[in-house]
This record gives sequence, C-alpha cells and structure tokens, in this order.
Amino acid sequence: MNDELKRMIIARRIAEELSDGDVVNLGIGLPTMVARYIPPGINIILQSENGFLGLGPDPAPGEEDPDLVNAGGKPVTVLPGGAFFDSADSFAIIRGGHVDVTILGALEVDSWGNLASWMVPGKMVPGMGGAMDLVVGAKRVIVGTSHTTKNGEPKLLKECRLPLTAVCEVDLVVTELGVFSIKPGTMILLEKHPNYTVDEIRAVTEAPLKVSPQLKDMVVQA
Amino acid sequence: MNDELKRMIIARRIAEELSDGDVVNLGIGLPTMVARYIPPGINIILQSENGFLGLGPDPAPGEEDPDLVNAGGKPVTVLPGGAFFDSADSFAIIRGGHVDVTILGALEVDSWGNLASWMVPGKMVPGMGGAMDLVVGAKRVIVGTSHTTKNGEPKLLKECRLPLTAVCEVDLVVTELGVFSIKPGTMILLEKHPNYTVDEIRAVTEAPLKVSPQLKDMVVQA
Amino acid sequence: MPKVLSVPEAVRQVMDGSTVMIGGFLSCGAPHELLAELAHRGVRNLTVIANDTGVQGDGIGLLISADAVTNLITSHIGTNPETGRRMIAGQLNVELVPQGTLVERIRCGGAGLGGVLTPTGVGTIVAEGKEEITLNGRTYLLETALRADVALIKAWKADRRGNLVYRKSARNFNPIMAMAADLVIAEVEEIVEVGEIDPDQVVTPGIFIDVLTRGVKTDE
Amino acid sequence: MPKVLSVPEAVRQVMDGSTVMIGGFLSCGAPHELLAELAHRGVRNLTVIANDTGVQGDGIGLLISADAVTNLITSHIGTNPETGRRMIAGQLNVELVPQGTLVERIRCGGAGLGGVLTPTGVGTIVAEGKEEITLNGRTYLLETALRADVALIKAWKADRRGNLVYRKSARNFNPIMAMAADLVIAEVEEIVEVGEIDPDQVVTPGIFIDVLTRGVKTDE
Repeated sequence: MNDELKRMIIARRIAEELSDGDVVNLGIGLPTMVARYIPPGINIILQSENGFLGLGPDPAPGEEDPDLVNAGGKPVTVLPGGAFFDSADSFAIIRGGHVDVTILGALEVDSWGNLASWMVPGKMVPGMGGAMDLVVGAKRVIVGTSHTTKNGEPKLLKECRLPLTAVCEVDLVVTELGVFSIKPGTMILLEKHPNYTVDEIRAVTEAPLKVSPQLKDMVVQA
Repeated sequence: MNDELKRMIIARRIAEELSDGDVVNLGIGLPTMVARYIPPGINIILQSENGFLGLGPDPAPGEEDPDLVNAGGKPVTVLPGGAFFDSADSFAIIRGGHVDVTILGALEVDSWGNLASWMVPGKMVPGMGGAMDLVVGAKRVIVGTSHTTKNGEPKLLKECRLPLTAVCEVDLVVTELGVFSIKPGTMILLEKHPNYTVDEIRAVTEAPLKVSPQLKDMVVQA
Repeated sequence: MPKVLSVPEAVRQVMDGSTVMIGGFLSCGAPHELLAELAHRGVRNLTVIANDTGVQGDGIGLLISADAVTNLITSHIGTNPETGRRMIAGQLNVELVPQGTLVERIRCGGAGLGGVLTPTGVGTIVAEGKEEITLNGRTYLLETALRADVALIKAWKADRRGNLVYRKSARNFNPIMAMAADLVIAEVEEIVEVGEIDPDQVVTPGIFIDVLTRGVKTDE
Repeated sequence: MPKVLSVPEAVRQVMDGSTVMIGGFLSCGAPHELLAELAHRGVRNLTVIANDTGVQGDGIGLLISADAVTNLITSHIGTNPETGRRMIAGQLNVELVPQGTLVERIRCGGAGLGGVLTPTGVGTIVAEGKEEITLNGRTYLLETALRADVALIKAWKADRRGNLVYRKSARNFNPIMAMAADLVIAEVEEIVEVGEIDPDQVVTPGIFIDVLTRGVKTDE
C-alpha cells in the first residue's frame, strides 16, 4: 500500500466514528483528512485549538485571510454559528471535557492506551503543542497512524518507549490494517483490512493482541 | 459631629489621595461618596467588581437600566471608553494588582494593617463578597471609617478582634478625626481634624499612636 | 444544538437534591423566570452555588424562602436577611467564599483544572482546613474546583446553536457557570437565527448550552 | 491612557535581558512590526514566553535567528528548525510546556494566582520536578504562574484608552499576555476615538495597555 492510500483508509474509517453534533478536534496531517470523509447527515463541530469553533472548508483561492488559520497555520474558513475565543478559553474547552472526540497521530501507541507523539530524544523535539491537553481532556481519543514506521517497525507496542504524551487515555487506534480498542495490557482487533489475515497483522504488531468475537472487515474503498 | 458630616469629611479627604489615571474600586456606602469629591483635573477610572470599568454617574430618573448596576445593585451608567467583562476577568483585574486603589469601610482596623469588615460572629454575617480579593489584590488599600462605633468604642485597634478580611494589607486609614498610616504595630497620625487635639484623638484610639513630625490639619470644609 | 423549551419544561430537568449553579449578581443577570418557576414547582434539597441570594421575594431569594435550598456556596448573603436567619437557625448550611475565589473555583470546574492557588483569604477563617502552599515567599490557599449538575444562566441573545451574548453588567458569573455544569439551561431575551451573531462577538459558545428558554426582556 | 508611539520608540522599551511575552500562534496574531524592529535593533539575552517560535525569517523566528533569545518557554518549536538546532547546540535553553498549561500559567501571572492544578502532563516528563497533588482520586500537577517584564501583543483595533478588539483566530494568547506583564505594548491596525468601541465588545480593557503602536493591516 502506498502512503496516500494508507492515509485515505485510516481517515475514512475514523470518520465513521463521529456522531451528529460531536465537537471534534482534528490534529495536523492525517487527522485533518478525516473531515473529507464525514458521512452525509452527520454534522460535527470542529474545534481549532488556536481559538475557534466552527472550522469550515478551505477558502477559495484568493480568499485566504491571515487572521483565520487552523492550528497548523493554514488558511481556513469559519462556518455560520462559529465562535472565536482566546487560548485560555480554547484550552478550558479542551481540558474541561467539552471536546467529544480528539483525533491525532502517533509515533507510538501502546496496549495501555499510552501515546507518544511529540518527541524523539536527541533527534526531533517539536514540542507537545496542544496534544497533551487534548489527549487528557477530550472525552474520546482516537489515534490514526500507519501500522508501522517507514522501516517496518511496529508502532502499536506493548509499552511505549518514547516520552509519553499522556497515560492511559487512548480509546481507539485506527491503522491501515485494522481498528483496535484498548483493554489494559491488550489491544483488541475489532476490524481488519479484508486483504490481510489476523496473523499477518499480528506479525507487525508488538502489542498483545486479542481478536474480537465480532471481528469484521474494515471498509477500505474510497 | 453628625454621621453625615463625618462621612462627608472622610469621603472628601480620601478623594485627595487619588491621582490622575488611577484605577479605583469604591466599596458600597461611604466609599461610593468619594466619587463626588474628586478634584477637578483628576480623571480616575472606576472599577465595579460585578463586571466593568468606567463606572459613571447615576442615571437620570427614568433612564435606569436593570442590566447596568454597581456592586450594590444600584443603577449606574458607563462612561465612553468603558468595558464590560465577566466575574472571572473582574477578579483577575482585582487580584492581579491592576486596581491602583481600593477604598472600603471597616468594622475594625488595626496597627498591623489588618482589616475586619465582613462579619460579627453570631450577629451579622453578610459575607465577604469581593472585599477579601480587593484588599489582597489592590496596590493601595484605603480604609474610610468613622473613628468609633455608635457606642463610642474605638475602631482603630491594636489588634483586630473580629474575623479578618485580610492580614497586613491596609495602607491608610481615614476617619473624621484624622489620617493614619501604618508602621507595623503603630498607627502614624499624619493629619488631624483642626478642632481636636492629639490627646483627644488618642483617647478614642486603641492602636498605639505616633504623631508624624509633619502633622498637619485635615481639610474638613465641604 | 440546544433544545428550545418553555420555562416549565426547562425547569423540570432540575431534580430534588441537585447541585445548581445560578448566574447573576443580585438581580442583575439572574435567570428570573427559571428561578420563579423552580420556586413555584417546589423543588427540595438543592445545593446552590451563586454569588449571592438576591433579596427576599426575588431571584434566588424565592428559592430560599420556598425552603428549596439545603446547602449554599456563596460570597455574600447580606442583602437577604432570610438567608442569614435560616443559617443561624441551622436550617441552611452556608459556605462563604470570597467572590474572586468562588468564580475561580467554578472556572476550574469548567476548565478541567483541579484547583488554583490564591493569596485571598490567607490568615483569615477562610483558610481553615485548607492546604497552604508557599511559592517564592508568598503564601497561597489551595482552592478546589466546583462543578454542578445544572447551571441556570441568563443571557441577552442566543442564536439557535446556543451561542450567547450578554448585555452590560448582566454578564457576571453567567459565562463561567455555563462551562461548569453537566446540564446548562440558558434563559435568554431573544433567539436569533444562526449567522446573526458575529463569531467574534460570541461570549459563550453554543457547545456549552443544552437548553434555551425565552425569558422577559429587561431592556424594554 | 496609553502612549501612542512609533514602532522604533515602542521597542526601545525592551531591554537586554528582559523577559518578554509575545502573542500570536505561528504568524497569526503576532506583533510582526514590533518583532522585526526588535530583531533589527539587536537586543540580546531575552527570555521569551510564546506559544511557538514561528517560522525561520518571520515573527519570533527573526529573534531566534538574530541570536536575541537565551531562554525560551514555549509549547511548540517544530515549525522553526533553527530553534531546534540552537537548542540541541546548547545555545538556547528551551522549556517545553503543554499549550493549555502555558496559557494558564500566564493567566495566573496576570490574575494574581500562584498556580493551578492541571491533569495535563501527569505521568510524562513534563511532571519531572513538579509537585503532584491528588484530589478526589485524580492526580494533578501544580503549575506555577508566569509573568514578564514586557508583553508584545497584537490586536485589530484600539481606542485611545487602549481598549482592544481582536479579529478571528488572531486573538489567541494576546488577551491573556496583556494582563501578565509590567509593560504592555500593543501593535494595532487602527486606533479609533474613545466611544467607537462598544464597551460590551471590548476584549482587553485599556487599563492593561501602556503603549499603542500602529502596525500594518492584515485584512487589506
């Protein structure tokens, strides 16, 4: 699978998790793509941690407003019924449990629901930005990540080795190979890519894996 | 002296303490009267702890707005250049040291700068409202009070006996008999009513009293 | 999207024994219609968190006189002698909290914070039983978060998404309480269509509001 | 009443060695004119408190590249590789703080609070060396207040009293930093007369602002 296809499968599958009326924060990168796949009839409210609710689609070319960007600094729009606020209020919303779902990427995620997403000591230290608050504060934390690193190493681990973003907060992990829930110490395979066997998935997963009795195939078609 | 004259003398004298541009919070009752005596050319900004800056004069009869009241619930006006905010911001202003002067009454005030103003156990327990925050947070705390109780008991004590509003925060005490600064353990008489001797004032003051070498007469005429 | 309910329907969601935050500063910015209906309905055993208890015969005063309140967390009761009488008679438990501490404790409850360190109350009876923490030579009290089952708030205008704007000094505790309760009922003077409130002027975002109900207009 | 100064005059008040809060989120809502002038002037040894360090060649990135910053308290440096290089080379001390914690610490500094208890960072390296407090079974970190000598902020409009309004997502850290520094310099796109900003729409009251300076308009 090429990277773009993986990202498409993951974003599409995560979109199914959203319910009408949910307040959702989408991380930069892959999570941002989730917005494209939201099923018709489901209206969600996107929260942008730099200070607003009601994040809308990209502006038409030439209509960009430097005062209206998402948390990645990209020009966006605001929908009618949106609201702007300062960073203190934005994180009161986030930390206070007023975001229903936060969707973000991972360097590593483990069988205890721990997430590592913000630094590789000595190599890459971008900083945690709003991720620690989002993962601790949101009612539901969904991690969307490629199943392995570029070198084919597992990213779904027994225990994270990199510095953590938060402890025991991840609720669901979606990769191009499957959908996994967390039961402390184990990941439960809920859905799998139809072209892969459970054993093939297990071979690239370090976390202890159980298969749900209701295991079903992921929808992977665009 | 009748009560109204006392109050007038006190309010008038306190008004002399204010400088152009000061942000000032006036307590309910006597302190509210201070606004009437502010010298020409001195423009202060009044903060109302229920949520605004730029408190203006009383509204004309019939012009009262139930959404615009002072901390005593009385209809007031707002001046051009004012600003409304919520109670969290109001007390961020107060506690954060952004009020230059707070002026309030006292049940007792003592030689250490302690103030008691919010309860008489078993008798009267109105609650502290915003007073504790104001006294702790304002840069300068001026107490305006009659020199004695209705029964002639001293209110300027060695040590407060009633439950405190705050510890060691009072900077200046103004009564109808004099103006007093605090040097821990002592009150310094800075000005006195021209019709009273130092000994007469000492006789109705429990706090240890020193007389400033620059002692002068208070202005007591309206 | 909040439900738009009548005042009686809205108030039906407040149960006996609930913890209820109530916005307003004396009469100003209090949800008068909700309070009158709540007192009328005869709810019992409430824990009320509010700046004050208004005056007798109005606002929260109606709940006090209707014997609806068992516990009260507030900064000031001096304007309603009935509250003091009931407190002294042992019919009402009152926790007096400095106003700035009260609003920060509520803000903590809404913002997912466990508490704050405030210098207010150090050396007074407010400090009794509380942890004191000294940082850089200054002593603070650890004051902990407050949350409620229900918040009854009052705003000027709402749009159908529940975005709220307030008017003048009627804002006070309302926006802070809107964040700190499981169920938030907003009494508003007017409900406008989505898009009629500029996103830059929203004070309380609609995601906080569960129920909208129309009260009377105070500016008419 | 704030002084209205030119950008160079305003920036002259920032001394070598100062602690400086800088508003903005990446480029959005950053005081670009003040930052460009400050980098140009060659100020040294600053402690900067800001959400991020922008990108190379813009905003706070100019200060980083100009070697003006010795200490940095921030939530994110990933958008400016120069910041990371200097950190790894030991030329720049960086304290990384979760964004929600950073803004609360600044708010504490402005609001006279000593600190807050936040669940964010518990069990991570952010917790190292910090006091942990458990309340009702939940563990929090005690995060302490931040203040600065100077805050450089950006607003949309000011009136001559310094009352500020912001535009869209350019608000971010600006109103919070406006409360937390001894000297507050606001770069604004327009200065209007007193009375032209409705008191209900003021976001930052003018009492917080010491200096106003005119920047460029971003919406033209």
